[in-house]
Amino acid sequence: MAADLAHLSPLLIVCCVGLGILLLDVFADPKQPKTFIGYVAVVGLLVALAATGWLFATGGVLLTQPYFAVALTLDPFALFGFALILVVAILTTLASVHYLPSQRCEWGEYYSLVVFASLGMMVMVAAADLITMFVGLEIMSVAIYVLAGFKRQSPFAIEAAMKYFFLGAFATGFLLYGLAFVYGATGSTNLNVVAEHFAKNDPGLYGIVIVIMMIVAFGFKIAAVPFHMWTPDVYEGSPSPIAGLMAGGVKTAAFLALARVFLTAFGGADFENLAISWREVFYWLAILTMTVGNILAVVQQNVKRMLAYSSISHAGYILIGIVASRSVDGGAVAGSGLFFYLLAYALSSVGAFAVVSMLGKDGEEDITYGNLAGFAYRHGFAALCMVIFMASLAGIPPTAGFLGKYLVFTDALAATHMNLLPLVLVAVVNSMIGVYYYLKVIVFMYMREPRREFETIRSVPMGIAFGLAALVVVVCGSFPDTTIRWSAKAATGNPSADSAISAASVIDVPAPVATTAK
Amino acid sequence: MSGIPLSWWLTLGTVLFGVGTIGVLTRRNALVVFMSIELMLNAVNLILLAFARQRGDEHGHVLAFFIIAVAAAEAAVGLAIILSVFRHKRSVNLDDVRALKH
Amino acid sequence: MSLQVESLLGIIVFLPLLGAVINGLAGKKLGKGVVTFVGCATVGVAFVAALFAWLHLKSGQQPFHWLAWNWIDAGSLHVNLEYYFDHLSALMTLVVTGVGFLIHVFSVGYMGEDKSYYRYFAYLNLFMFSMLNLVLGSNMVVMFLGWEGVGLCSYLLIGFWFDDDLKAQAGQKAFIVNRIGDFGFLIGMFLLLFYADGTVDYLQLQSLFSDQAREVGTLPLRDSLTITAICLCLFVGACGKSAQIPLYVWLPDAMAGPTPVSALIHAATMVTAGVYMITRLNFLFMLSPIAMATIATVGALTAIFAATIGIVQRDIKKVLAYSTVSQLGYMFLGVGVGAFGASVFHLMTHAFFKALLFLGSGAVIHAMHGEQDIFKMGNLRKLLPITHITFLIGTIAIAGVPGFAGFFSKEAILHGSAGLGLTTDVALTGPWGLSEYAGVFAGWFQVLTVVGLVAALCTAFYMFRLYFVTFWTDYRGDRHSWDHPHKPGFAMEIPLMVLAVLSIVGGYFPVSDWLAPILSRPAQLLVENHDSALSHMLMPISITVACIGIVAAWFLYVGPGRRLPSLFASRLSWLHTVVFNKYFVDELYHGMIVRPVQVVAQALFLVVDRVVIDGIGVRGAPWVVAMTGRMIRFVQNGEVQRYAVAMVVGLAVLVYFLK
Amino acid sequence: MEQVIFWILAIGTVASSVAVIVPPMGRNPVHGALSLVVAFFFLAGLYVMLVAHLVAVLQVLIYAGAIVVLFLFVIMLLNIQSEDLGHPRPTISKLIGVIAVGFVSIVLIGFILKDKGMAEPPVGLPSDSTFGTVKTVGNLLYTSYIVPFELTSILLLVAVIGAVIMAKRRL
Repeated sequence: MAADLAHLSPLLIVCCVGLGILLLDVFADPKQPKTFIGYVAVVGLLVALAATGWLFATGGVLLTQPYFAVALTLDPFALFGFALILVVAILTTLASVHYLPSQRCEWGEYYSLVVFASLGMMVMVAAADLITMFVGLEIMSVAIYVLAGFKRQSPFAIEAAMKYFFLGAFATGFLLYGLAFVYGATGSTNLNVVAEHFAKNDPGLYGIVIVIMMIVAFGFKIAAVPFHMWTPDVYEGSPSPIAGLMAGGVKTAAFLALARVFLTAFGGADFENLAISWREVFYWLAILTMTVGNILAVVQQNVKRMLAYSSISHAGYILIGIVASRSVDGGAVAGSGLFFYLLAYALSSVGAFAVVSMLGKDGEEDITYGNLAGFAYRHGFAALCMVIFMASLAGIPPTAGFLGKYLVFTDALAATHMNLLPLVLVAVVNSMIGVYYYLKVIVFMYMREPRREFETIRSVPMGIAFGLAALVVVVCGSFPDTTIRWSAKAATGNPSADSAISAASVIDVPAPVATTAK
Repeated sequence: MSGIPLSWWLTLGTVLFGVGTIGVLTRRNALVVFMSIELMLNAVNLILLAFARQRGDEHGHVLAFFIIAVAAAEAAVGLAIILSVFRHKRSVNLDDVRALKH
Repeated sequence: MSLQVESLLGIIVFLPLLGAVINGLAGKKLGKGVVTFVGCATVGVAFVAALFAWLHLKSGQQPFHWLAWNWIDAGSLHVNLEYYFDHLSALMTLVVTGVGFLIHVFSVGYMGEDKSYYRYFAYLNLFMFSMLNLVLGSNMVVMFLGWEGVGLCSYLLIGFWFDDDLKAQAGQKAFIVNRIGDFGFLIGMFLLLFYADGTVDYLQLQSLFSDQAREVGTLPLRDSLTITAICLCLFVGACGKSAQIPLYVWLPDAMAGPTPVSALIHAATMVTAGVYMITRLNFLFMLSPIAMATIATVGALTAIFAATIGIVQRDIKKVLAYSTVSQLGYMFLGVGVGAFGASVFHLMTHAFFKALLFLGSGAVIHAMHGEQDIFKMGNLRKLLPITHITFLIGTIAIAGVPGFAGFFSKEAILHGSAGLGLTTDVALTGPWGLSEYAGVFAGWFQVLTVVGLVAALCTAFYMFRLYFVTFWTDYRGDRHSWDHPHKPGFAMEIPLMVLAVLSIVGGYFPVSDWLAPILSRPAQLLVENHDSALSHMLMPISITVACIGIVAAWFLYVGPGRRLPSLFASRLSWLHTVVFNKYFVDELYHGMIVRPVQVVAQALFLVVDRVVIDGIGVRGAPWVVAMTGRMIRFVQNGEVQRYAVAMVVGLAVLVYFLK
Repeated sequence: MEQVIFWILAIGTVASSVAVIVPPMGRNPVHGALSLVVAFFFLAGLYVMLVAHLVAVLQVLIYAGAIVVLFLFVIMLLNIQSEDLGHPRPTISKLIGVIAVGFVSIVLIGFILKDKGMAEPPVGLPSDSTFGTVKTVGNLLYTSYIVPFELTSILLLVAVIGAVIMAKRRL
């Protein structure tokens, strides 16, 4: 039991940090700036990150307390996700501390919401049970709905919150419908039990309903076309650091949760014998997502919207990683490229949004390309970091984004269960198109004369945020061995495979109802 | 008390779900749209309970419990957001809130 | 030697990067002297290092590797940032750093007054770094890194003087066309990766494919088709970078950049990347006769096509640009017929004389206050004696006069092309073996050789036309420029002189023999079996051809022929209105030769160039953007319920397909 | 008998749900909210038929008692007149959406009715069964579902913070 608490420490620490800063805010002098709360949050998240690192070094842990074990899995897969989410949350917080006062929305609750959102994401990636995952997803979503509208004096922010909320709740409906059928088919929502059930029984009609509904629900969270339409509006209206959190954190969590659900629970052979397997659906979704995202990104005038569409197209590339992955006896759940790509993508987009945050001033944000003109002459360091992020998103070596693409594509080419060559070729075409609009940012920053005086937020922590992100992006791109090893570890080391049986015995699953398929 | 086959319940649940979905798609009033989302969640609850009854185990009840809890949480935030929208636009019509586009 | 010879490669590659970093980050504060020193010295030292490494190789040592760092070394995946110095990369490195250094020195004089002097040198050094990655990298990934890098740097440098829309459009065109090419390259690379099971290292690839080469005749059809597809995709990439039909269109437009940039990028280095890449992968290309024949054909067509266009250009840099395209066509003809050594030979000599010509033209433009129209110049030999002499040497070299560099290399290529036809005793047999390649396409290669000869005639003509109009006859420009020319300083003249010397002696370097070790067995066999009736007569024919071109140019622009226009004008006044001044020849030529060629060419290439590149690429991209914009306005109209409808429709489609 | 009750409740539920989205008396959201309460009560009845006593009670308490009251409260607070609501704007996109939903529902119902396993009536429960009582459900909640249960508390906390942030006039 005590060991379990130690093993759950990343989650517990994050939870305590969230509660702690909430209290801190209550007792803080309301007239003083709330910057220190942000720093406290950063320190707390760093402690959680350290705990995660310690657990990751031990190679993932098994929870001994059975009721914990059925709900959460702390395998390297989850711990990798923890680390990524925590880093994104830390960078978001750092980017926010001086952004909030400039936007006149500096309330201490912001930080606790960011921390709780991260907690929700962490629960999502660690969940061994769909209902745990669902509660985690709701914690994250509710926090993000509010954070999106945190600049509540701005009609755009409120609009973003409203759109995200309504569509998010709508998508939740589909998720729950699918979840109900998972329960109906298997009598449980535990992923391992579900996997075991479907290994023995034909998923049949249940399987089709489940897969469809899950794809809609997860498609919404990862912003896959055609469930993507909220993304640009919400990213544009939200505070820029929060847009970074959505692009980097929410999407990472959603992808890892998706990978876990589909590869663990629905990874069996029977699911591939459905009329069309979910892999094939993701295959086409990937093509659609990256193409539509890319083309629409080209026509954007607003940098935040461009980044939103770019994040959509990246969802398409990441889906390739999902399609290429395959679970082997509960062992390898995903190709390592998927993890590396998520890392590269998450850090690059958080960093890019952190740089964009600089451009906000006095409650206003108008971030068209034109307003970037000559940015490099005033803010050399920020511009340099932005170049690194753009290069990484575009997949130009030696950044992490290039390697991420390379690894995902090689994973896809090496996949034996499906011929993914056409998918890779489409992705290559798309990454060529992508270079255009990423380069546009660089051209405007470096090659155009500034149109106006820059009114930017000068903030050291913000600089640290994008500086750190840029550093990691470059280091991971130049010296990727360690990161690749971690990704491989996250992809393969899955101690929960052994606990599958124990989970089944704990939950006391009744015999499945006899259903005949079709 | 158990003569009704599962498929009837599921059909009823699916019809309710469809009604809720159509409400979300067609009504302009944000409050009514939100009510429609609540309908969708209730439809899911009905389906869950029907499955639970069929299997004779209570996991479905627990799941329904969680859904009710989540619905309550969403209701609080959602209504707060609608209030906020009303404060800005003096309207709760969804299609009046469309400044972010293209 | 106390210094490990391997680490020389590190110096060669990373010194220019260091220079770029120093100049790029601190150049503004360092002052011009330091910027100049850093910019030139880094490349100069790299050249010296390359020279040492070359001497090492020349003394009979084995080619060597230098591992910069283990980039990816995880599981089954090994990609290293590793450099490889063999005969081919040695030659390329020498050319790149040597010519590059001279151009750096020239730039000191040429760009002296530019306000972004430091930025220019930073870009130039960065370009050198990328180019050296391209030629020295020991695997496809490093080559790709360099490939993208030179593209990016060239975009930055073409756009260096982006002040008006026309130049911006040129940059955009270069960008889009290069994207098309890069796209082919990337696809080819991924296909290769797929086919070769993730192997990216050249040596490993070579051993992999030479296993198959042994049974080349019996290569299964599927593999044979795959290899052909890979080669053709890579060739599309080569076309983009090396400005071949139909992707040549960006190069003439790219002349918008500063002239030394044109000399460096658009003559000596980047545009040769395609030739280098194909030579580097000769073991692969030799497995696909179809791809080889395609390359040869495209090369020959490009050579003649660009040469005919070159004749009517008035802009001094445009003439040189089309001449570059045409000469690159020769190189592709060379690699297409398996004469890899000859191609690289021509690549090298071309780097010398074309860099010389570009720098010479730069000196002329500089002197003429930015005037680029050769018909507004004339008699410049009086003003610029050294430029004149060196320019003349370059012109002679490119025209193919015996004794000068261009003659030997062009000769080698045409010899390769002509000799391939009658090969019968090639050791490799079987369906689609080399003998079939030589046999089936024999007649075709003879045709291509003749095409090459005609192109050589055109080359001699338009180059001497350029030379005579610029340096002889009467001055026709504005007086101010004549009275106050910007005389080139030593920084500009010394590179010209060095390059002039190289343009003469460069032809005596036995490149084909030097490169023999890097060729795969089939390629060597092909080279050894060159012989045909045409190849015996080739030398006298091509000498004659060059002479005809030169004499014709002299006759029409300096000699008695130049009076023809006025003669006609006085007799036939109507003609005067059509052909005023000196345009007579151009018009005549235009009507009689260019028009027919262009009619054919346009029939052939209208579709590709205008529709595909201009239409879909340059003009189509904005159209697609506009259409997408209109569409997005309709779909993404801001209504949250429309977004929900999209989700539901997505759901319905899923249900439809999955039920 | 049982079937009669089922049909009454089912028709009642569907009718009152439809009344939420197509209110019989104009477009006043108050009527929608009242229809929603009715629908929830019918649903609670259905839950009782499914021997889900606890959930039925929660349904009435939380949904009808708390959530709909909250709705009504907001409607009153905003004091929206029905003329403020504007006229309904049927658009093509909405029509497409309705068609898509109809299609999906029909296919799903087709699935459900086709499946033979689902056509079986459920097994009878013993008369002394504790199925669906507070005790058994609570037992599960505090054992197998302890982690999500605890997490729900965080969720509610986040929702409270969020509601305050979004709705409070002065922070």
